[in-house]
Amino acid sequence: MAIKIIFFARLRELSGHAELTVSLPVPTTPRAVWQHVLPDLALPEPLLVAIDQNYAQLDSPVQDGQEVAFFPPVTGG
Amino acid sequence: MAIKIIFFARLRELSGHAELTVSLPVPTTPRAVWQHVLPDLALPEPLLVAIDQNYAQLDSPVQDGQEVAFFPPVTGG
Amino acid sequence: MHIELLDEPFQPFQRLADYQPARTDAGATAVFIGTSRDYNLGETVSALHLEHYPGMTERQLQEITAYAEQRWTVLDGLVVHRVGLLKPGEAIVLVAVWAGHRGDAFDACRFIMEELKHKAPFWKKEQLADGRQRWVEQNSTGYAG
Amino acid sequence: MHIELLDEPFQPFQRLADYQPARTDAGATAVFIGTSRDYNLGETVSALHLEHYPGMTERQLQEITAYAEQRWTVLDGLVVHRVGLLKPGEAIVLVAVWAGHRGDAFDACRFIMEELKHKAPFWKKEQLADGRQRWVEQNSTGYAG
Repeated sequence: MAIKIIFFARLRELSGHAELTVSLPVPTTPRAVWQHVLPDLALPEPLLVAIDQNYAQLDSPVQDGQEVAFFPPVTGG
Repeated sequence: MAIKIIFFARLRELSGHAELTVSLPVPTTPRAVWQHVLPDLALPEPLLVAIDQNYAQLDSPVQDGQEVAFFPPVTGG
Repeated sequence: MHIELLDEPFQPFQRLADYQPARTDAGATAVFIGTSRDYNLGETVSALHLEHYPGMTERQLQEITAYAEQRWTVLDGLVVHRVGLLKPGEAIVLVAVWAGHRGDAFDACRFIMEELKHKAPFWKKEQLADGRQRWVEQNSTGYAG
Repeated sequence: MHIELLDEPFQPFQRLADYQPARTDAGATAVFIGTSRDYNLGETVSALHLEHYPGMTERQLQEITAYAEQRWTVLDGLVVHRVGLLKPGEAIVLVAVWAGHRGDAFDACRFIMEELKHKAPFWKKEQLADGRQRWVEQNSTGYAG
């Protein structure tokens, strides 16, 4: 009944959210989740998306109880 | 008036010499040096040659006072 | 392979000496160490903050090393990555691969490092000498000439 | 770069820890260590004798590292090679390169190692478990898949 959303790095600052939980009709998508949470903020480019800690697409299906993460290109190492 | 000749590794065992000095008319070549020292032993294959500690050819010129080394492919590292 | 995230400074060569398997069949060891620098893009960097995605980071590193172990003939490996606040000169990442032959050790080490750079969810924020902070935008390719 | 021939065993990670320049501009360190194995071509090796051509060896290593320093942007390097009698598990060779960027460090380290394998006048003789001795015939290429 709930989807957990996490933002990292620059996207956490941009969105003003670190982590939040929303209820949405499922299946949904990361794109729809973003638009629901941040209706006034266009999807940034470049953008990486993970569902349950695996890389996914903006239009991949998201089910109830899953975790959706948005973050910029990674810069570790 | 003298050329120093050194053999390494398997070629030292094959030739029966570690190091010796010969007098030959110069300029000579590593090939002529080998034939002078080991008239009964054909040049082995593969064979590496150095003159004054720089890689050279069997027919490179050798002058008086130089050092000629014969050795098999290197296997360090 | 062994994977480790650390929020404290570590000495990579000491870590390697402690970890190194006492084996006599590993003819080749390839190691890469990434270190925090005191400059970037023409500015002096006084500290580096390394953020990561807990859980996904470990999962990605597992996947990368598992793939490397299938693709090359390797005997063991060690991947250590820092998180948190780093001072210039501190080690960020250590990747070591033990193999029978040097081609496998070199290739697997470099592959793990490149994959880590492009897939493992870490983000660097630089603290500049003048007090400003900035996110590092993107990792460069490691295949320079 | 620093070049060293040793006729005593050395601990490569300890050597690196001792040598490592205390610098904050070297973002990348690539290291290769070659170790004496206890087997080769299906036979148990109990010791390895490393012969070299004194003088020419140092000269070749100087030439190889000088070329690498011109071709890649590197900050420092260390090459250590054993000579004499080695037991299985002992380090034969250590090549370390410090650079600003990882592509330079990896490429220069691997180049030095390949060149050393094919040009530096060292020869290995294996002492087998059954008492026989044999010369190692030829070094393999380091670019395996």
